Amino acid sequence: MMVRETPILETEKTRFLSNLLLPFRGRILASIGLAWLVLMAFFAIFAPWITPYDPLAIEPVARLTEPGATHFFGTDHFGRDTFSRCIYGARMALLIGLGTVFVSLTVGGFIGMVSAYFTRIGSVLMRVVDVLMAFPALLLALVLMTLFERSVINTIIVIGIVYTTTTARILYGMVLKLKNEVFVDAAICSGVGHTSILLRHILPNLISPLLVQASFIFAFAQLQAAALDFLGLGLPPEIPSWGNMLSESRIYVTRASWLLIYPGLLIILSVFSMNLVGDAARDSLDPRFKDDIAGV
Amino acid sequence: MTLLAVDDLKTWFTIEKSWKPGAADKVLKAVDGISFAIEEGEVLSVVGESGCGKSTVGRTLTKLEAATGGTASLSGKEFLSMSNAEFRPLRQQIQMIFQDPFASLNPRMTIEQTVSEPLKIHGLAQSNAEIRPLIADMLSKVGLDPRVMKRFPHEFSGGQRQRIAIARVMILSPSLIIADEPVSALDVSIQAQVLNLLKKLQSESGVAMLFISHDLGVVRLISDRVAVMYLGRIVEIGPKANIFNNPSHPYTQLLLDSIPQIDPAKRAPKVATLGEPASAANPPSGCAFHPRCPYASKLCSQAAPELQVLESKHQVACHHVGQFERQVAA
Amino acid sequence: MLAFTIKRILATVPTLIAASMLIFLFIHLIPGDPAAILLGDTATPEEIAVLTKQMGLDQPVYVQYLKWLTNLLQGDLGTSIFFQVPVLSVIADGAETSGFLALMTMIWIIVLGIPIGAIAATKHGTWIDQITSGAAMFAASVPTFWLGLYLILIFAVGLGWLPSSGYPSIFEEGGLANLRYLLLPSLTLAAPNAALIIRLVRASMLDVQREDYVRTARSKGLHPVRVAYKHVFRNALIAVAAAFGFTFAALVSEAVVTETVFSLPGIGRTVVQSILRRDYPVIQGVILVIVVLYMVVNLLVDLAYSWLDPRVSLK
Amino acid sequence: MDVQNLSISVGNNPIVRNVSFSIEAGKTLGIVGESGCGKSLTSLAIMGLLEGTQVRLTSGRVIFEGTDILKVSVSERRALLGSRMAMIFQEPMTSLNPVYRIGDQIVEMILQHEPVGRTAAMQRAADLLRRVRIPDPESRLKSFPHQLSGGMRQRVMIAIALASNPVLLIADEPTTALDVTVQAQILDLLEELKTESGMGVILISHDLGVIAQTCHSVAVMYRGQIVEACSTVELFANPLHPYTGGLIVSIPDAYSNVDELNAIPGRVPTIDERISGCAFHPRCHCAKDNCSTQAPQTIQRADHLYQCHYPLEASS
Repeated sequence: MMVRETPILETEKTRFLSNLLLPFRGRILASIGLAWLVLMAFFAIFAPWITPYDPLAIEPVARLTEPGATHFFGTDHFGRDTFSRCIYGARMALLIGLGTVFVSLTVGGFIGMVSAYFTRIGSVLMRVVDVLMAFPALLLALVLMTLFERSVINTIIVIGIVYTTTTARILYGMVLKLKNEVFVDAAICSGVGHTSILLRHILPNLISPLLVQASFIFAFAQLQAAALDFLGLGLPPEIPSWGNMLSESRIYVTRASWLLIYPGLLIILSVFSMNLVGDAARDSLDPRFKDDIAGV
Repeated sequence: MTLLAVDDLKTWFTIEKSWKPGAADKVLKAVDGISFAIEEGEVLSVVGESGCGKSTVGRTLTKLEAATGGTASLSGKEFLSMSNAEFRPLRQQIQMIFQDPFASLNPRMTIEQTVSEPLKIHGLAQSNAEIRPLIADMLSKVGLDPRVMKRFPHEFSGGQRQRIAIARVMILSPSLIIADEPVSALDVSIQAQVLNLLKKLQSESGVAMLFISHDLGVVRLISDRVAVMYLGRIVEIGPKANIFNNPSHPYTQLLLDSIPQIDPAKRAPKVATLGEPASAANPPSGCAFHPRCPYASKLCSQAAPELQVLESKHQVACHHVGQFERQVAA
Repeated sequence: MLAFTIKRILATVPTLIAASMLIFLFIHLIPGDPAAILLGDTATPEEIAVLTKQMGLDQPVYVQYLKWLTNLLQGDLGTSIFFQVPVLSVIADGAETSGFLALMTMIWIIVLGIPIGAIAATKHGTWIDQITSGAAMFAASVPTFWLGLYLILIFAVGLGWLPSSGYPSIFEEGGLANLRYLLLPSLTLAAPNAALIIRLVRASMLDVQREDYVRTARSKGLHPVRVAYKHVFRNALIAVAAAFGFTFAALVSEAVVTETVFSLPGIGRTVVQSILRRDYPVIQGVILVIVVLYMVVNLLVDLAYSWLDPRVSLK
Repeated sequence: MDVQNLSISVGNNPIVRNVSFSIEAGKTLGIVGESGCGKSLTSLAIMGLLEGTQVRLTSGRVIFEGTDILKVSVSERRALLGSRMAMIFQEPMTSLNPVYRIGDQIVEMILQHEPVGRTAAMQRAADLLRRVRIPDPESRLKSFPHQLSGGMRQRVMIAIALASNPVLLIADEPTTALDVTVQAQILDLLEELKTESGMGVILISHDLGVIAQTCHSVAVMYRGQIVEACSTVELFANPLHPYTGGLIVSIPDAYSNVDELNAIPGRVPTIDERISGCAFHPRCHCAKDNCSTQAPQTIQRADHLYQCHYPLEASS
C-alpha cells in the first residue's frame, strides 16, 4: 500500500530561512525589534563612516551644547559629540553582547552537556555551578572585577562567567530530558556510541533553545555591563560605552538632560528589542523546553 | 535451536536511598527472577498490566536498564555481564521497536539518516551509493514510498512512523526483535496494518521476536508462545493454544474475562470486582496475586508458588492449579 | 514536613561550606601579600608582619581557613580596614536601610506583580493583555540606575515631592515618616522585578488554564471567577513561589545599584564603596552574609513550595 | 437530549459536520471513532467547554429537557452543568486538581448546586465515595489525588459527576488510560449506577469492544461526520458502512485464531486535509467513481442510518 503524501515544495535552504523568520510572523512588535537590532548592528559595524565627529575629540568651547544641527544629540562636559559616542557605544554593546553569549554558551554549554550525560563527572561539576549560583549575579561580577583590570575583554569574561552558570544549569536540565527520550534509547539500541549520541542525536535538538537562550543572555549582558560601568567597575572610563556615558554625565543631568536621555534610550531599546525577539522565538520552541529558558 | 535463554533475570530499581548507613534501600523489584527461552524464528509474547515489569524485561535485554541479577545468552553467548562496549557489536543481533512512534524517531534527522545510521555503525555499508538502494528497498518493504527518504519524522502519521521504526530495525537483519507495545499507540485500523506488516516480515525473515503487549487479542494474533506476567514474575507460560484455550492461572483467566467483547456469545459473565493490581514497590506477601484471587487460601498469602509443569511446555505458578473450575469456557 | 525541612537544611550545608571557601580564598586570589592587601596602602612593614603572624598567614591555607571559619562561627567577621571597626558592625549599620528597602520593594512587587499578571492572564489575547505584557517586558528592559536617575529628576528635582537621596533612620527625628526617603528607591528596585513577576504569573496561569483539572472544574458549573481563582491561580502560584528565590538574587544585585544612585546608607552601597576602597574584609563579610541570606530565602521558597504543592513534601 | 446538525470548526476548518443524535433517559449511546474524528469535540461542545479555545460552534441545536442549551445564557448554562448533566474524562491522572483533597473537590461540586452546609456536604461526599465502591471513604476524603491509583481516581471523578444526580452523563474515553481488569470494573460500575439512577449516558470510545458491551445504540464517526448509527445489536450484526465493517474485522480477537487481519488501508486523515466526496473513499474497498465527487446523503433504512453510496450488503 502506497501512501499519498504532500509534495515537497521547498528546498532545504529556503526552508531554513523561513523557519528562522517564522517566529516573527504576525508579531509586529517583535519584527520592529528585530529591525532595530539589525539597524544597531549596521551602525556598530560602520561607525567610523557614520559618525560626524571623533567620539574622543574634546572641544572645550562646545561643552554641554544642546542638541541641534551641529550636534544632533548635543555634547558632554568635555564637548564631545554625544551622537558619535552613541554610535560607537553600539559597537561596545554588540561586542559585549556577542562576547558574553560566546563565553557563556561555549563554556556553560559544555559543562551542562557533559554533566548531564556523564553523571559521575556531572554531580561534581553541577555542585560547583550550584555554589557559584549562590552568589547573586551582579555581586559575583563586582567581586570578580576587583580581581581584574578594567578592560573590555575582562568585562566580557566576568559577565560571561555569571551567565555560564545559568546556561550550564539550563543545558543540564534539557540534556537530562533529551537523554531519556525514546529516540536516544533507539539510537543506543542501534549501537550508536556516547559521543555520537551527544553530538548527532542530542545537540541538534538543542540548537533552537540555545539560540533563544542566547538572545536573553545578550539582553541581560547589556544591563549588567551598563550597571558595572555605572558603578565605575566596568569598561575603562575612556571607552565610549552607553553605560560609561551615563556614569560620567550623572552630575550634569539637571543641566543637560540629553546626556541622560540618548544613551539611556539606546540601552532600553536594544534590551527591549532583544527581549522581544527572544520572546517570539521562545514561543515557537518545542514546548518541552519553554520552561527551561530563563528569560523575561 | 535456542536463540535466547534467560535465567533468573532480576531488575531492581532503588527508589529511595536509605539515610541510615547499613539499612536496606527501598527497592522496586520490577523484574524479580524470571526465566524463559526463545527458539530461533519463534515469537514469544509477554502480557500483563501496567507496572508488571514486562517493558523492563525488554529494556534489560537490550541493556537500556542494568540487570540486578541473572543471566541471558544469545546463541549461547552470555551478554548481560558484558560491558556496553563489548555488547555494541551484538546489538546488531538484538533490535528493539518502541511503543511511541512519535518519540522514537529523532525529530532532527531525515528518514534516510535514521535508517542508514545503524548500517554505518555496524559496518554493513559505508558509501551513500551502497546505502541508498538498501534503504529504498527496505522502505518499500515496510510499505512506504522510497521517495520520502529526505523527509523529517514530523511529516508522517503515527502508523507511517512506526513503519520507519520497523525499517530501521529490519535493515540490520537481526536475529531477535524486542517489540515493546509496538501497536498500542495506534488507531485500530492502523494497528491492524502494522500487525500484518510485522507478522509478514517476521515470517519472511525468520527473525525471532519478544513481543511485549497488554492486549491479548494482539498477542493471540502474533505469537507462538505466551508468557503472562504479574508484579515482576511469570505466572503462566506456554504455547498460545494452551494459554488461550486452557488458561490455568486465575490471573490469566481474569485477564481473558476482562476483555470487552463484541460478540455477546463470547462474553464472559461479570467478573467479580477484586481490587486493583498491587504496586510493585509494595508487593503482597506470598503469591502476589492472592489479594485479588477468588481461590486464594492461607497458603497463598504465605508462600510464593513456583512455576510447575502442567503439560509439556505449559507451566503455571499457582498453589491450587487444577483444583478450581473456571467459571466459563470460552 | 519536619523531616523534609531538616533534610532540606542539611542539603544546604555542603554548598554553604563551599561558598565560604570561595569567599575565603578570594583574598588569596588577589595578586600580592594578603596581609598587605588587608592592611591597605598605608601599612608599615611592621604592621604587616604582625598581621601575618596574627592571621597565621605563615601557616598552611587549610589551617588559616579553619581559623577564619572558627572566628566566623563566633561572629567575628574581621575588621574593616577603612573604618577600623568590626565588619559585623559595618554590616549592622546598613541593615536597617537595606531591610526596609527590601521590605518595601517586596510589597510593591507582590501588590503590583501578582494582580496585574493575573488580570493579563484572564484577559488573554485582548488589548489589556497585550499592553500589560508589552509594558512589563519594557519595564524589565530599563537599567535600574537610569530609572532611578529619572525618577529623581522628575519627582525630586522637578516636582520636589520626595527627597532625592539619603535615608535618616526611623529611630531619629521624623520617625516612620522617614520611610518616604525609600519610596523612590523601592519603586526603582521594584519595577523590573514586578515586571518579571507579572510575566511569570501570566505565563503560569495560561499554562494551568490548559490543564485537564481546570476543564473538570468548569464542567462542575463553577463560576469562571471561582475557576480562575481557586483552580488556576492557586496552582499557578506554585511556579511563582519558585521564582521568588531568583527575585531575591536580582533584588540584591539591583539594590547595590539603587542604593548608590540614591546615596542610601545600606549594605549595597557599602559593598560598592568597599570595592572601590579595597576594603576586603568588608567585601568578604557582606558577601558571606548575602550568600547565607540567599540560601535562607531559597529554603523558605522550598518550604512554601511544599506547602503549596502536596505532591512535593510527601515524595 | 437531542443533538441536531451540530457543526464545529477551527478557524475555517470544519472538523465536525452536521452531527445529529439523540439519547433517552436510562439508555447508553456510544460514539465510536478513531483519533481526530471529532468525537471528543462533540462532547465538549455539548457541555459548553469550548469557550476560550480556538474552536467555534458554527451551527446546530442541542435540545436538553425541552430547551436549546446552546441558546440559553451563560449563567443558565452553568447551572445545568454538574447538576443536570455531568462529564468524566479520559485522563484520571490529570483531571483532578493536585493541590486539593479529594473531599474538597467533591464538596465543591455539591455546594455549587445545593444549599447545604459544609459538614452535610462532606457527609454526602463520603456516601458518594461509598457508592462508587471506594473502600474506607471517610479517610479517602482526606487523600490527595496523587495518593490514589488511576482506577481510584476515575471512581472519584465518577463520584463528582454523580454528586448532583445528573440526568445525563457524558463519559469521554473513561477507561482508555486504565488496565483491562480495572476497565472491566469501571464499566460495570457505570452500568450499575446508570440502572440505579436512570440517567442517560453518552459513552465516547475508540474501543468497539467497550461500546458493544455497554451501549444500547451506537454512532460511528469518521472525519467529523456520523457515517452510521443504529442499535448496537444491529450494528455489529449487520454493519452497512464499509468503515464500520472494516473496523470490526480489524480488531484482533483473543477468542479465535486468525492469521491475518483485514486491515483498512491508508491512514487516518488529519483535520486540515480536504477530501472531496465521501471522506472515506480513499480507503474504501467498495468505492466507485462517484464516491470521490459526491458526498453521500444520510439514508435511513428502518432504524438504521448510514452515509454511503454502496453499503456493504449491496456491494458484496
